[in-house]
Amino acid sequence: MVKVEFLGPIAKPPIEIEALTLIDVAAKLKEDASLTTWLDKCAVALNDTMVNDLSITLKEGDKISILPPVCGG
Amino acid sequence: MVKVEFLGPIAKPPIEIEALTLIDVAAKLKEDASLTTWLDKCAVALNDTMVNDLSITLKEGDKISILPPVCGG
Amino acid sequence: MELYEGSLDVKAIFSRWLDEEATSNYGAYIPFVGTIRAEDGIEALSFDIYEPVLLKWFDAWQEKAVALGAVVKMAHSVGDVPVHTSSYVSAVFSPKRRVALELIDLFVEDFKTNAPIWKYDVKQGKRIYAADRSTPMDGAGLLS
Amino acid sequence: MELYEGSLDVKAIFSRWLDEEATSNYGAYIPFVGTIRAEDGIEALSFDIYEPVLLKWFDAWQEKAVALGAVVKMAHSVGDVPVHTSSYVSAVFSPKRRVALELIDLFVEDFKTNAPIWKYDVKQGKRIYAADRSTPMDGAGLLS
Repeated sequence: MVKVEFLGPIAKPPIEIEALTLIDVAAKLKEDASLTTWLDKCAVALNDTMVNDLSITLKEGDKISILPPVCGG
Repeated sequence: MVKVEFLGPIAKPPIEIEALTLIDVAAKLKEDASLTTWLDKCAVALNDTMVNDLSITLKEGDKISILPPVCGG
Repeated sequence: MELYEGSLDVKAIFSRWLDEEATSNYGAYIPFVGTIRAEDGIEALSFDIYEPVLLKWFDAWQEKAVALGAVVKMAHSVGDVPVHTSSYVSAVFSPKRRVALELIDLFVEDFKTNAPIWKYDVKQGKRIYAADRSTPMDGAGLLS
Repeated sequence: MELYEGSLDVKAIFSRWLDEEATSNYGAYIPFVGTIRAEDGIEALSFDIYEPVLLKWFDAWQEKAVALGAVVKMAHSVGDVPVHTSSYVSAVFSPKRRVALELIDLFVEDFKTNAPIWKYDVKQGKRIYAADRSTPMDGAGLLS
């Protein structure tokens, strides 16, 4: 199981899912209609490091963070 | 008569000369050997406004300032 | 990297950073102070921050700065920050002015794009995500 | 435009400028603080200023800033300024960060080239013109 958390304005509680790679995570999240408008704008961190590669192999307990568009300052 | 003052490191007292234009001022200053190394690096102000034109007509009492290379900060 | 609940005490932060580097022999110190503008009838802005990723983002900038002989600093607010008070201060110290002027620009601009901070307008006590002013981070869309 | 004998009280200047614009609704405040580096065995730097031309130079910049919706400020030392203390603070306030970041860069760089200020190294109490670090002003050589 990996944990997926949704940051900032997505305002959705974390979920736990089975996933071997981020491809599996993407497939799972696309089933959730409430995320439809978010996914194409969101970046992804794996265990708090930003990632850019869907094929990374996940392991038990990994934390995946979904980061919507930002505006600090 | 116009007054010519030498600013900063030139360390030379002001002089009064007869001059109708800055061309006359240039001719006069070139006679002074102590200014030889300065003139090509110095900018000029007429009555505290920076000028870029030798042909400006001067009038009695004008103040000409000779400004050597700067380094504020 | 410093995070504070509510408005920043800008004078205290500026002064402390100056003191911290008082004998570091830097010739240029450039802070950037971001203050909440009164516009569109807002009472305040409000901020969420994801601190673990922010710290990594900041550490990566510190490495870049150190490679240039410089140092960066940053403070940001969490939660509500009323108009005319400040939510963000960042700074560069560097031996030379060109490095400092170029670094503060890059640092602030990358901050706007890649620091994991979410902004909300506060109107009549309600928090409204500033979607139109927000920027997808580098790599956005990976899961779409 | 503020001139002071000796080192600047940077914290006081920063804070006063912040207070002066506290309700002007500027979103960005970028000061540039210039501090004397210990190098080449100097004890201090020393400055001569020709104030009438400096004021005109500053007023021309203020006009440019105001045309962009911004404002500039500046303070500089006259006379001796010991190492690790500051001789120069300038600042931009602007509604928007891009204007502020671009303006502080142009303002500081033009200051270095065209503000009528002469710098001297102070070594063993002697004032030595910093010829190698000085720049001819725009229009230099007119009389040569």
